[in-house]
Formats: sequence, structure tokens, C-alpha cells
Amino acid sequence: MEMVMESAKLSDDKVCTETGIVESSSRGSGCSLRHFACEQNLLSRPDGSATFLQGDTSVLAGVYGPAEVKVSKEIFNKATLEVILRPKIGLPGVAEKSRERLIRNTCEAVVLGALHPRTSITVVLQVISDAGSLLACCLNVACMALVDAGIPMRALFCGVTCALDSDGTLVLDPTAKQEKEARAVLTFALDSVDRKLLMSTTKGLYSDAELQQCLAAAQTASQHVFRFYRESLQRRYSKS
Amino acid sequence: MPGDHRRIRGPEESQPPQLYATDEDEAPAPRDPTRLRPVYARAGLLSQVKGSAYLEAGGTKVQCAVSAPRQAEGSERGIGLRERFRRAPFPARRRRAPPGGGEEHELALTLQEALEPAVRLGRYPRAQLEVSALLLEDGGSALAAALTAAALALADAGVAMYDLVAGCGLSLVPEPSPTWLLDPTRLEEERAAAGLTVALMPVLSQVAGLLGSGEGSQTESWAEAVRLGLEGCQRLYPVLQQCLVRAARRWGAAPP
Amino acid sequence: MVPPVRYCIPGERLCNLEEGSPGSGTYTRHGYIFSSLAGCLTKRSENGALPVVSVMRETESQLLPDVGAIVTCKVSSINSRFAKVHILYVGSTPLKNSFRGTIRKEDVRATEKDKVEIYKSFRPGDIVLAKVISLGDAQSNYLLTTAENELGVVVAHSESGVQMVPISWCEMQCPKTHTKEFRKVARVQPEFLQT
Amino acid sequence: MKETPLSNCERRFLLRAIEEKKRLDGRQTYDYRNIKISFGTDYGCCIVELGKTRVLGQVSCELVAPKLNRATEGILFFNLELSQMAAPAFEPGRQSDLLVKLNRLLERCLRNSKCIDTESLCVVAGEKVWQIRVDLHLLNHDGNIIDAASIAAIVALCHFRRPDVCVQGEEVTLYTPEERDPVALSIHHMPICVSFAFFQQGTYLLVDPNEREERVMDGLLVIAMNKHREICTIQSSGGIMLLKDQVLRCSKIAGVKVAEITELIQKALENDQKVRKEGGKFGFAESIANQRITTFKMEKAPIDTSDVEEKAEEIIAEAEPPSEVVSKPILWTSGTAQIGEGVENSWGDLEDSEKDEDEGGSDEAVILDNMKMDTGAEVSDIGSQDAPIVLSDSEEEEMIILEPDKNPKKIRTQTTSAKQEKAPSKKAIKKRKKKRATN
Amino acid sequence: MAAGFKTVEPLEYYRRFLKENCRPDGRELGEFRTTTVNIGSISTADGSALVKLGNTTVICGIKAEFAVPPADAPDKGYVVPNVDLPPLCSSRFRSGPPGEEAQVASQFIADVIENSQIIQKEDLCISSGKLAWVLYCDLICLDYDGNILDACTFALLAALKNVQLPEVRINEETALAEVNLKKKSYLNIRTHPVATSFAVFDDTLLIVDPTGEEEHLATGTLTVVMNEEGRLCCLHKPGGSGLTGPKLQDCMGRAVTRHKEVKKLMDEVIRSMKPK
Amino acid sequence: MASVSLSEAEKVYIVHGVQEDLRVDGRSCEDYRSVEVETDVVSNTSGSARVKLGHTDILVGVKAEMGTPKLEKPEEGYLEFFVDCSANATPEFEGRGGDDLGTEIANTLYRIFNNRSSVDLKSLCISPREHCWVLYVDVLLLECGGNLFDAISVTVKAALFNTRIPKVRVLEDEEGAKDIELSDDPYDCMQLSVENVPCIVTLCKIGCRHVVDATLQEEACSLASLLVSVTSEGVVTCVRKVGKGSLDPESIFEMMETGKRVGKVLHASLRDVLRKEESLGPTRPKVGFLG
Amino acid sequence: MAETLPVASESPAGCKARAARNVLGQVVLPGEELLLPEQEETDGVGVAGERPLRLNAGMRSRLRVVCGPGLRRCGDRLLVTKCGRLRHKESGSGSSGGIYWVDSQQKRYVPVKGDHVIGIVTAKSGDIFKVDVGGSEPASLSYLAFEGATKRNRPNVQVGDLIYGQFVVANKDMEPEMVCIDSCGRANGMGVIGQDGLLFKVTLGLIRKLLAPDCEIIQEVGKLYPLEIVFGMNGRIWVKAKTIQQTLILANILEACEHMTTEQRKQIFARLAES
Repeated sequence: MEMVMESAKLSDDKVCTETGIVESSSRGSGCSLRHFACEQNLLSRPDGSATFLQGDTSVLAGVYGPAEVKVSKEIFNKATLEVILRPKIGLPGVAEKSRERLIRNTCEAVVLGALHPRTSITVVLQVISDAGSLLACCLNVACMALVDAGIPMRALFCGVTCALDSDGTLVLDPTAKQEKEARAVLTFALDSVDRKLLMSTTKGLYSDAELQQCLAAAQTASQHVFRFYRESLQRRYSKS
Repeated sequence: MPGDHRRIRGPEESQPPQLYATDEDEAPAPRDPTRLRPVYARAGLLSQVKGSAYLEAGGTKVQCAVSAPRQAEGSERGIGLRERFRRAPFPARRRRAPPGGGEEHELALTLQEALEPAVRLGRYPRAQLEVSALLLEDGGSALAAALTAAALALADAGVAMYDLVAGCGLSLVPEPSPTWLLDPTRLEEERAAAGLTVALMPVLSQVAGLLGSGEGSQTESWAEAVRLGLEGCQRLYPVLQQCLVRAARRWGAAPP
Repeated sequence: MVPPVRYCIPGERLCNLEEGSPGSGTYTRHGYIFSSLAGCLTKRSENGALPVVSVMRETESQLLPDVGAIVTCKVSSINSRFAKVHILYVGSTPLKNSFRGTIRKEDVRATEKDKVEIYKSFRPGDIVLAKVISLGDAQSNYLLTTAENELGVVVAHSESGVQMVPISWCEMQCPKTHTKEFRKVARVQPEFLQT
Repeated sequence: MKETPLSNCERRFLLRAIEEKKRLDGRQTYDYRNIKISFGTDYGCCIVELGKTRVLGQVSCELVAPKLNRATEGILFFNLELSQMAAPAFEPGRQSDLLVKLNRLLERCLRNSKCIDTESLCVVAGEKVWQIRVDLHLLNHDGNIIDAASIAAIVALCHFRRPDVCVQGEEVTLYTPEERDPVALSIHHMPICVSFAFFQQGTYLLVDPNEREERVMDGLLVIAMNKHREICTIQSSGGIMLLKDQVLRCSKIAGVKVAEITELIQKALENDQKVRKEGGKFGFAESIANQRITTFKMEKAPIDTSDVEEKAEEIIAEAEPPSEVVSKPILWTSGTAQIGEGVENSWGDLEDSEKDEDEGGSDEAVILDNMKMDTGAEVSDIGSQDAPIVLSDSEEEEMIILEPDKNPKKIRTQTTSAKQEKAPSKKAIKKRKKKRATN
Repeated sequence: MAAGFKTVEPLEYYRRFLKENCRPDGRELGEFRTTTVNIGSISTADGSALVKLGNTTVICGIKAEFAVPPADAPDKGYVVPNVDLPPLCSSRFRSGPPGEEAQVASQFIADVIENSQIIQKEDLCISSGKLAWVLYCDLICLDYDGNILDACTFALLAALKNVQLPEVRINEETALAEVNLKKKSYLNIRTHPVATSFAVFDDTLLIVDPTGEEEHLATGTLTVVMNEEGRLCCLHKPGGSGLTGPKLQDCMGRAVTRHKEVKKLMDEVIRSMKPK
Repeated sequence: MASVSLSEAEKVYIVHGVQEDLRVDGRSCEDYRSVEVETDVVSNTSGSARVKLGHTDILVGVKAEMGTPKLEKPEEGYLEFFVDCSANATPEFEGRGGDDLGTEIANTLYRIFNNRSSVDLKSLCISPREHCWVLYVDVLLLECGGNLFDAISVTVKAALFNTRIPKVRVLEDEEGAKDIELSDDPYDCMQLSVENVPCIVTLCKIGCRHVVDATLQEEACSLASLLVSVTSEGVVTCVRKVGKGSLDPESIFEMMETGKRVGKVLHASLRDVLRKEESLGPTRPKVGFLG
Repeated sequence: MAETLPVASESPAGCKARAARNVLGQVVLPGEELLLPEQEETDGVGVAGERPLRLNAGMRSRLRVVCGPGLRRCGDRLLVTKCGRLRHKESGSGSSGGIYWVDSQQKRYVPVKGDHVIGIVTAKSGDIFKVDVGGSEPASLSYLAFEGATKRNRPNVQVGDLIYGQFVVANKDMEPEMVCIDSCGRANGMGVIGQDGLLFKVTLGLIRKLLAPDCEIIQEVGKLYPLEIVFGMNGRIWVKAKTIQQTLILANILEACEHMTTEQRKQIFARLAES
């Protein structure tokens, strides 16, 4: 019998990723996104699937739909969208529920559910590892999985997290450590067509000026994310 | 505890400060056994349900609501009247973590069995009337208050009924001189040897509900208690009447 | 000026059977008429007959769809055999929580029942006037019929989301795209929809 | 969601193939599918792929009080979750029979086999011990969940490091990874489940059945074994009769498989160790196969946020400043106030119901008074509850305000004036109550 | 019969009003419903308040109990908020464990408490690592007509203001707590977070303090929680139609005014409670 | 609740019968059906009993386990009731069908035992606020032939009578650490006094009369019934109106009297039966399915 | 505070619409807008300006252009709703126009009228079969929708059998309905599929590729062994060769085609040809 074993490749640059020390120094202005990676269609059972990595944060998503819907949940003129967020440790609680709601409503804003009335579209998210900007990563993976499943959408969306540390400097896509030290952490979801704010949730205290700055920064960052989407999708279809 | 992960969790266990109180609260003052505490009843307060009533007797505050009839699910056996009784976590002195479990279930059942005689269920085929009572503050005789409020809510919802239902609570003062007190306060209830709740349909003068237990006593004593209770219910009737007429005026049932 | 209204409450004794005959919102017991609602008392007597004693509630007293009642409902789903609907109104009184009903293929039209095709009669989202023919049993829903000229689709939207106008008893047309769609059209186009 | 049904022709084909010793994926009877083990950045986290079947394992720990009967032993807790991601038929949060069965099997395989030294998890006897929690998530279901899960569990346990503790008398101090290197669990042996699917009442058997094969099998035999060929647990399900030598043959095969898998696991663990020591890149990011066209990576992307300040200022400058006019609150009784006139609001005004409570208070006074003379009068007292009604009549008009044909302005003024003259009287009442309360 | 039109074509019905910059209940787009607060409604609770926003009614009861402080923070107490939407507040809700909506609301309130630092958990610690207060803040909605987040936040604030904790001493020899129920003191409320909710209509139109129906028809909602210095402790936009920076700025402008209103109301009530 | 559906004619027949104080099975209004009591039927319990009342068949097992006293009652042990409406009692109990009834019965049992006199809870205490005996009373409905409550209460009483709790000694070593020692002699154990354990008498209102120990058919004819729990001295510890009908005050008083009268008799006969059972000791012939 | 601005006008980023013609065969993403040929001259690429004749132009384009899967008409442009390669097919006459669609690799099937699919019978109820076609709800298939079936002689179909049929009713509002006869009552190939052989699933993209006229994969496969093969638009393939072995090989090759370049495929076939 044959056994394949994937050995972790060594690489020259010595940025130690789990202790964000090196990062925070390397990005004094804090304005960079960590390295991204995405794999699509990696699960055989769901209609669409994707895994998304931002630095060491990674989430796996599976999408089913348009599929049969429970009569109790049936909506006569559009699809019933469901999002299930599964934490890595223990059972999902109130926090997960409210995040599920955030993600679901964000998806609903772009998914053209009216094309598939009385069906269900289910997005299952599994946290693989949380090293900061988890919610943003959840949003990104959800979007990629929806695309992979071929769910009709009027736009793409992405999640961006900004952190404001004590002296008010702005950090994009913060690591867990940076989030902990930050005075405020803001997470936004933006759509690809006109960069509008679809979803936002925040921790900590901040001024309206800071909010606007974070939003602006997020909008700039989103363009990079969307470019990443495009390139990975182009690669994916390169052989068809 | 079921549904716990659907609530924000606190510490594993916690005790009420009363347990460590240095001074005990004083015994209830002696009083006329037949006194009723002043009652404030108001029907039709809630906007999102078919009918509702808020009743306040002394310290006890109850809010009742009747939802519009629901289509009874094929499987569901609860066709007809379905009662829900919930006490908010804060009415008693000790916070009880929801769900209340056995006790609430029993009270709900008692409510249901006490209201069914008054409702003309025949008029609601294949449908389910849901009555839910929420106890906001327990100042004694909570069940009785809930009963009365529920009846008012039903009437307010325009549910066809044979009669109203009024409830009264009683508790038996322990030795040396056992006497039944009408409409006891929470303090009195806590010290009582036995408790009883009666529900009366005032016009038809029929007993709609009866639930009592405690230290054993002779049937005569129970009988006396029931009589006392029924009399109490009769005295409540005018209040209910006023309350409903007021409600009726409010939504202006103008003559056609 | 009307005489002061008498409000009565459930269980209140109104009069004995000699003085009047029981109307809506009342019940009789031991030869007396009692009120079964909280509402205001009305006595109406036609040409000297016993006055009909009834208790009225201005707000919706009717709680449930009943056999023979005309109901307004919204089509929720259809297949080749029947259409499922949600009942929104009984007569003119809105229901707080909607009841489910079914219009079977054979109950759509009075004539040529075998030629009926559901999807040429209703589409999800249509507003339909129908009549209750049975409460159905424990499993099934209310059974409704539209087999009358006055019954059928009263509001329907075209693919482009515009409200269509009826052009015949079986066709409606979209004012925007002028595309025609088949429906079981109710004859009376109720004005209330143009408020 | 329902599973796609298995068609008769698939069933027939599968069985015939098995008779001919053929398998859909070209494996031989005793072949396992490819096993791939990859580790996360944090300790005790791994993903095990068995062909297309995937399981995520994560070990975590916390200090808890020990079980009464086991004062000096740590606690092991296993939880396998079948999330809907893995297969449409799995409903979230439902304890299906399959799930219960699998969890029991895991516990028997890993807890009852005493592969973890629970004594070493004791911190303070009878007071504090480590509870080790193993969460297993099935990510994709293509058959043979239990083997994949058991591998994931043991790998995660081997990979896990718990924070170091030291005890001085009463004081228990936890050390962060920075302060002291976390410690690995002491593991006696590595039990691994090997599944055998039986067909045609046990005439044919297959190792590591995939999902389709499981659907047509008659029975399943699971043997949990460690590399010393000690059987940790054995379970046959599906109600097939197996002959003694069949079972013996299976256990022999299991021995071989376990040896191979154990070796693979150790390789994987060593490798991860090495990379971490050398400070190289590790974690799932590295385990993604770059050559696949479905994958794509992007290195750290700098983002120019120099202009955000002025953008923000622009927006704020353009927005009109908040209006300074603030509506004046109206006080009804002590403890109750409102802003805005009583627009439609079916709860009547609260101040009204509040007032009634006060009436209640005052009534109380009344009753107490005439209680002395006689209790018979009391009924009327209860009756006199409609005192509030008279007062609250004013609020009937407010209901009318809704009527568009009436002129709201006028009536509002009326009602409010009514209220104004009402308010002070209530204050008086309150005061009286206060006095009673104080003395 | 307009009623008919309303239930058959609710959205159209609303649009007609909004075209005229007003709403079916006669409010302007930026106008709140009547806000009423009553403090100390429940005598059995250690602190309580009832808040009404038009029909929407939320009652908050706070009970204080003893517990051992969390292991990771020995000098902190607990605040445990839970929002309950019983069937009687709207026929939408079924009895049983909290549904999604209730859970989301609970989490929101928990976040507000956490972000705004309305009370420092350290204030609740009685003796480090041994004993601390748990504040069970139970918010029950009695009448659900939209915008419960604002109502809940306000009710919580008012109730916290009303909480009085008895004096506690730790007896040296028995190491047990001794409670003096006679001697009570108020909590130290650090800030006054106030929530302002908006609903988005047809992706463009912003209305404040939406009713249940408006929420149902809206294409999105937004809740801003602000403290007295105008700093935000929550910008909660659960999906829905997109907004631009300037739009957000408008919302914040409204929030500032709303905070002033509510603060004034609070002070008024609190003052009235002071024994004269 | 397990129920049968009757035609109008049947109902009329039964009601008229009751008027004449003559019931379908020939009993008069205040007669019980024959009761079969059998104790010590389940081996691995501290006490058990099985009662057949007409077609109603109840099995109760009592298990004594050590636990910690309740906060508010540190010097007392306590009882826990669990009622299992097994599906083979009636198909209606399939799935979760029986749960509501189960909780209802359990609640009623808690009520009738929720007072000082019924059982001496103090005797169940081993060491205050540390250890006490908890009696887990498991009720299993094997068949429902009407009048569940009475049957169950009788069975519970019988089972408690049959219950044997091992004696324990609390040893205290020098530094005050308590240690509990179970006596190893199986016969060295204590027995509860069930003298004051009440029994439920359900009075079923049929027409304008009331009957005791109603059959399913009779229950189907009655809208309301009164549940009275009576001790052997005829003291009433619990009253409860059951069913969707109402009762007029006078009949309630009558019913209570009847309940008391009948209850006393019931207790007396039960006492004799239990005494006999015990006197036979282990030698007695085991009947019943578990024998 | 409440101003009413339509979304579109305040969306600067959104308007970078490309001409459909220029992106043919390229990968398009949801949210992109495509200009139809006849708009290109009226307004240069990218500028969304005032056009007096818009409605008129809209009318014309509406007549000509058909939106296939993954595209929706928004105003006078095409909105991409799925990710994949943009394809275009000339309508018989018109120079521009014709049908545009997005070729995506999704797995989940959504019934389309006229599609031929492979279904699995899941139930018989009354005079219809319920057939699982991989869509959101089972399709219904009448007993009479088989060649030569009458009320008297019903087709012999068991639960679990494979059906090769065609959709006569398939729209978002209705439960899909399939038949096993063509317009003139002939089976021509449709009906119950043989009892042996193997059924397996591939992406819808691959199926479309395989069903494309003169698809060389099919030809190559055909050269390998004599075989029976049925393709369902719902991504199901049924194949049967002489031996189990051959059937398996065929199935594996076809599955593999998903992610193989033409060269890779060629090599494989070559290798197989030798063996």
C-alpha cells in the first residue's frame, strides 16, 4: 500500500509567523495584509468548498445549494440562506450564533436568492485555526465557497479587519496578538461592485474620525483582496 | 442544563446574598384573614398579540397574552388551549436559572385545566389558542393572579367564553392557631403550613380550578378554605368587569 | 344621538329567552341568554319579531376561516397537482398568523376540470380569492376552491415584477413588457388594491 | 438534506466488482487509501486525510477539580462532531445513532485502553487536575470515519503540549509558553482503529471501505490495536456471523496496518518537530499543495493607507453637525419620565399604569383605614378600583389622535394640559407613600 | 380598504409614505417614538427598569449573587446579560430555549457592556480570588415592535443605575461572607452608552428607530452605540444593503443628538428618585 | 393521558348506570376494583412493588443512593420521582408522547410528599449538609386501565414499605475528616415508616354523581375529577381538580368527604396486604413476570 | 439626514464595464457588467453616460440577446452572476446577439426545460414516480410518460432504477416534471437504463464539454473498448463495458478528465491503448 506524506517545506525568509513580534515591527504603519492562500473545491461532498488562510488564521467552508428546504423554513419567493459556524473547540454558543447571523445577512445582500425560490443554500464554516482577523477570514472563505458552488451573486464581498492600537495607529489584518493589544478592533464586509459597507462589527472605543479612517483603509485593502480572488479564480479555470 | 449554550454563561454556581444575611427578615404582621390586597388590572396593553392583560395584586405582577389561534400541527396533540407559564428570573428572592422545569410545567397545566371550562373550545376547530403568562414579580398568590390575568387576556382577545375565571390564593397559618389567610403575601406563603389556589367562574359559580397541598389537615378545614377562596373570587369580579369594560371602550366597540 | 352603549363581558346574563333570540357572540343556558364576548350589546328586531340579541366587537371578532367563508390568500408553492397557499384574510378581517390551505387541480375551475393546468392558473406570490370547502383532516390543510367566476387571481406580478392587468378570464398582461401570462382570473378586480 | 439515493445498478455493480476483487478506486482488497497528515501552527492541531475522508483534530486542556472517585487522575474527554459540511445528511446538533456509536468506540479505543497516563495529569490531588479535551470534526465523509478519527485523535494527542505548572503549597502557577516550554503528554502507546467491511454475509471483506462500499456492506468489524499488536477494543456491527479464524485473520491484517500507520505518524510528528526547531514555516499554509490549479497564494501585500486621514476628514467635514435641539423630558412621577408626546402606543401611557400603582398605594391606605371599622365595606373598596378609570379617561382621547380626520394638534394640547394638572397631585401621593415608608 | 392593500403590498404601502418623507405612524424619518422609562419597577430585583419605545417594551431586572471569581481574573466579578423574547411579546416567537434573535440580542448587549466599560468588573470583586458579585441582567421583552436593541441598551443602563448592593464583610475566623442587607450602596456606573438604530429602505433611505414592520420590510439595519464623549462603543451593521462613509457620518450625527436626549431623560428620572 | 373514544350511546349508558349506583362492571360508586399488590419484585433495587388495579399495571422501584442534602434543608434527605410512560402501556406514549403525562404525575407525587408528615426525611440524613440518602423513586407504567394516580400512589407506598436502606456509620478521624462506613451485613439495614404516606383517591365526576377508581371508559364520560391524597388517619394532604370540566362547590365538599372515607378503607386493606407480604418473607411464591 | 440617492449613481467603481465581445473565452467574476455589442458604439467602453435612445436600444438588445446560465440582464447590460469562462453562440441570423453564457464548473444541478438527465426513482405515489435528479426537489414522472404505456400496461419501474428522461416542466416556481418520450411519443433512447453498468458523478462543466459536438474525449474513449454510455446534463454518467475492469477504467478516465490538460489526457489514452 502506498502512503503519501506531505512534509512542510522550509523556506528562506525567517518571519516567525505565530509570534507576531517580527510582523508588528516590519509593518510600523501596520498597513499590509498577511500572506493569503486559498484552495477551492477541496471537499468531495459539498456542492462548493474552499479554505482560506490569512497568515495563520484559516477557515474551511462547505456550501450546499440550491438544495431541498424544510417546509418550516421554506420562503415562497426566495432561497433560504443558512450559515453554520463551527468553533474548533467545544460547542457553538451565543457568540457563534451572532456571528452566523452577521455572515448570513452579508451573504444575503449579494446572493440572488430570488432565482431559486423554495430552496435552501447552506454555508458551513469550520474554524481551522484562529490567529487574528477570524471573522474577516470567515467572510472571505464564505464568498469563495459560494463562488465555487456556482451560487448566483450580484457581487463578491470580502472581510477586512482593522485594529487601532493605544496611540491610534492603524493596523490592517491584525494577528491575534495585535488584536489583544489593540484599543479597538473593527471588522468590515465590503462588496466588490461599489465598495460599500455591507457589515460591520466592532470592539472597544474609538472616535468617528478613526472609524472613517479604518473604513477608508479597509476599502483600499479590499481591492487587494478582490484582486486575489480574481487571480485565484483565473488560475482555477486555466485548464477548462 | 438544556439550551444553556444558547444563553450567555455565568459562573458555574452562585448563591444569593440572603443566605449570608446577618439579620433574618421579620415575621408577617397579623392581619384580617379575609383582606384582599388592592388589585390593578388592565386589558389590551400589548400590541403584537391578539389579547393581553396585566394584573397587579399587592407585590405580584403578572402579564398574560393570548396569541391568535394557530393552525394545530397534524402531529401536535395540544389542539384547543395551550398554556405556558414562565416566571421571569428575578421575581423571587433567589434568581432561578431558566428553564423553570417541573414547577412551571405544573402551574401551566393548572392554568390550562382551570381555563378550559370557561372557553368555548367548540368554536375553534383544528386550531390552537396559546395563552402565555409571565410572572414579573412574585408577591404571593402568583398562580391565582396568573389565572385571573389569563382569563382577562382571553376575553380581551375576543375568544368566545362561557364565563370569566377569577383566582384566589390562600395559605394556612401553622400552629398554634391554624387559620386560613386569603390572598397571602410572599412572606406569608413562605411560612405557611399549607397552600391552596381556587379558581371560580363567578357567574356560573362553578369551580374551574383547585390546587392545594401541604401539611395534612381535616377535610373540614380544606372545605372552609375553599369557601373562603370562592368568596374572595366573587369579590374580585367587579374589578375584572371594570377592567374589561374599560378595554372595550378603549378599542371603541362602537354600536353598528 | 345614540343611547349610551352597554358594554358587557363574557358570562354576563343579558336577558331570558322570552325577551330576545340569541345572536352572535352569545350563548343560552337555563333559558337565559349570556354574553360570550367582551363587547357592546346590540338588540335588533325585524318587524316586531323577537329582537336578536348579540354582542359585537368592532375589531376582528372572527378568528378562524370557516367552511363557506371567502378568504384572501397568497400562493406559496405550486406543482402539477395542487397549489399551496397561505390564508391572509377571512372575509375582510386579517389573520394575525396565516393558515395554510390547498387548492387542488380539480377545484380550480367549475368547467373542464380535467383540462386545468395549475401553472396556467396560479404562480407563487399571486393573491387569490378563494372559498373554504373543508377544514381538511389532521394532516391536510384547509381545502379551498376557486371554481366560481368571482374567485381566482386578483393580483399577480409579471416576471419584471410589475402588477399585471387582467385581459380575459384566463389571461393577464404585464403593462411594462406586454407579455401575457395565464391565470385563473377572478372576475371582480377589487378596487381596494388601488387604495 | 437527504443523501442522493443509491441506485440498484450501483449496488449490483459494486457487489460484482467486489466478487472480482476489484474496487472503484483501483485499490486491492487490503489497501488503505492515501493517508495525509498535516499540522496546524498551534500545538495539538492536525488534519488527517484518508483518501477523501478528512478529520480535523484539536486537543485543548484546562484545570478542573477531579472526579470524586478518581482524586489523583486527570480527565480525558473525547468529542467527535459530524458537521453538515461532511455530508448533506448530517444535521447540525443532532445526536444520531451513528454519532453515538462512533464516540463510544473512540472512548473505548483511547480512554479505556489507558494510552494516556492520566496520573501524570494530576496537579493537586483531589483539587486540581488537567482536563484534556479532544475535539474531532469530520470535514468530509467518504467512508471509514472511525479509522480517520482514531488516527487524528492520537496524532493530535501526541502533538499537543500543555502549559507547565508548578505548585508551592496552596499556590498553583501557570507558565506561558514564553516563560517555560510547554510539556508534552506522556503517552504509553498509540491505539489505532482498523475497519473491515464484510459483504455477502462475510464471504468477502475489504479494508478501509469508502462511503459507497459502506452503503452496500452487510457488516463491519473494527479492531483497535497498537503497534505491539495489543488489541485495545474490537467491535463487530451490522449483525453478521464471523468465524473465529476470520477474526484472527483480520487481527493479523490489522497488526500490519497499524505498524505502517504508526510509522507514518511518527515520521509526520518528527518532521513537524524538526521544522519548528529550525524556525522554518509550518502550519496548514505549508501543507496546501501549490501545484493544484485550485490553489493560489499571495505573499504579504503592503497597502498604502497614507490618504485615509484626509478621506475621513473630508467626509466628516461634509456631514452636517448634529442638531443642538434636544427635546425636553416630561416627568410623570418620581422614577418615570418620557420624551416626545404620547404618540400611538397601545400600552396606554406607562405613566397611567404607574399612576394606577400609586392609586393602589393610596387605596391600600384607604382599606387599612376602614378595615378597622368593618371588613364588609371592603368589597366596595375593591370596586373603587375604577377610580383610575375616571382619571385615565383623558388617555382615551390619545387613542383618538390616530384618527386622521380629527385634528391631532388640538387634542394633544388638551391631553398634555390634562396631564400637567395631574402630575403634581401624583407627586403628592408619592410623598405620602414615602413618609409611610420612612416611619 | 387600505388595510387590505397594506397586508397584500406592504412595501408599496410604505413607499407611498416615505415618498412624502413621513411614515404610516406619522413620524418623520429621523424621529424617535415616545421613549418612556420607569426605574425600580420590580421590587424583588436588586435593580430594575422598564423602558418603552412606542409599543416596544423591555423590562430589565438585575439580581446580584455571590460566586468565586474566574480563575484567569481573580479580581473581577461577572456581568451576565441575557435577552429573552417570550411568546407573549410577539406571536413570531415560540416558547422554549432562546431563538437566534434573542441570542443575537444577548451577544449585542454583552458586547456593549464589554466595549463601553459601563462598569469595571473589578468593582464587583469582594475579596480577590475568593468572592465576587455576579450581576445577572435579565432583559425580557414584553412587547416587540421593533428596535429592541435600543430599548434593551437603555433598559440595561437604567437598571444598572438603580442597582444597590448590600454591604459585605468577610468574617476572619469563619472566612464566610457576612451581608448587611440594611446598608446598601449604588454601583459605580462609568459611562452612559446609548444605542441609536436605523433601518435602510430600498438600499438608500435611512429611517431612525424602526418599528417591527419597518424592520421586516427594510433592506438592512444599523445600530450605533455612543457614550457621552461621542466615542463609539459599537457600530453594529448585520449585513443588509451597503452604506457609504458619508451615510455613516449622518447616522453618527443623529446618534449624538439621541444621546443628549436620553442622557437628559436619565438624569431627570434619577433626580426624581432622590428622596426629597 | 391514555384514553378511549366512546360513542354517545355508550356514554349515556354508563352515565345512567352511575345514576343508579350501578357501574358497567357491577361495582357501586365507591368500590375499587380488585387490587393485586406484590413487593420486592425487582432484585437490584432497595425496594420495589408492582400493583395491578383492574387493567392498570404499575411497577415502582426505589433506589437509595448517597448524596448531599439540599442547601435549604441541610438536615434532611430527599426523594426524587421519575415517571416513565413506556410505549407498551399505550401506543400514544410512542416517542415523546408520554412525557407530559410523566411530568404531570411526577409533579403530583412531589406535591403529596412535600410535607413533614408523609416521610421522616430527617431519618434519611447521615451527616448534616454533607451526606444524606436520596431515594430515587422510578415509576414505570406497564399498562393504563384508568385511574393511574391512585394505582401509582398505592404502588409507591408499597415500594417505600418494602425499601431497605443499609445502615451507615460516620467515623471521624483526629483531624476532623469524616469517613463513612457502610455496614457490610446485608440484613443490618433500616426500614422507612410508611404509616403517614398518603394515597391518592381520584373521584371522577360522572353526571351529577362521582365514582372512585374509574375505568378508562368511565374517565371518557367524565369532564372533571377531584384528586385527593389521604393519609391512613383520613387527613387530606393534597387536593387538585383534574380535567377540562368544572365542579360546583357543593360536590367538591362531598367528594372530599368520600375521598376521606374511601381512603381510610384503602389504607387499612393495603396495610394488611403489605403485612402479609412481609410475613411471608423470601419464602413467598413469586408471581408476576419479574418473579 | 435622509437623502434619496439611487445606488448606481454613487458607485464609481462599479462602472468599469467591459465589452462582452472582448472577454469571450475569458474568466468573468460575479458582479462584473458586460456591454452588449450595440451599446459599444453608442457609448465607448466604460462610460455610463446619458443616452437618449437607451430604451430603444434596450428594446433591440432584448430582442436579440439571450442570457444563458450565469448572466442576467440589468438595464441594458449583462450582469455576471457566476464565475467561469464567458461563452457565446451566434443566433442563427443576427450578426451580434445570439446567446451568451458562463461556463462554470459547478456540481449542483438546476433543472432546465429540455435537458436530458439521469434520475434515480425514489418513490411511487399514485400515478407518478418521484425521481431524484440532483436538483432541489425530486422531479415527477408520470406512468404514462413512457413509450407505449397506457393505464392498462404500466411500465415496469422499480424504486432505485435509473431513468434517462427529459424535462418538460422546469421553472423556479414549479416542481420539475420529466418524461421518457419525445413529442411524437417515441422513446428514442429515453426510459429505464439497464440493470448493470456503473453510475458516477462529474461536474456540470465536464458534462457540457463531453456533450459538445465532436468532443475528442468521447472519440478517444470510444476507441478503447466497445461500450454503452449515457450522459445526463445533471452531471451523471452511466457507463457499461464488457467487463467490470473495463467499466472501471472508463469511469476513472472520465472522472480524471476534470483536471487534465489535453496533453496529459493524450498520454493516458496512449498508455491504455498499449496495455
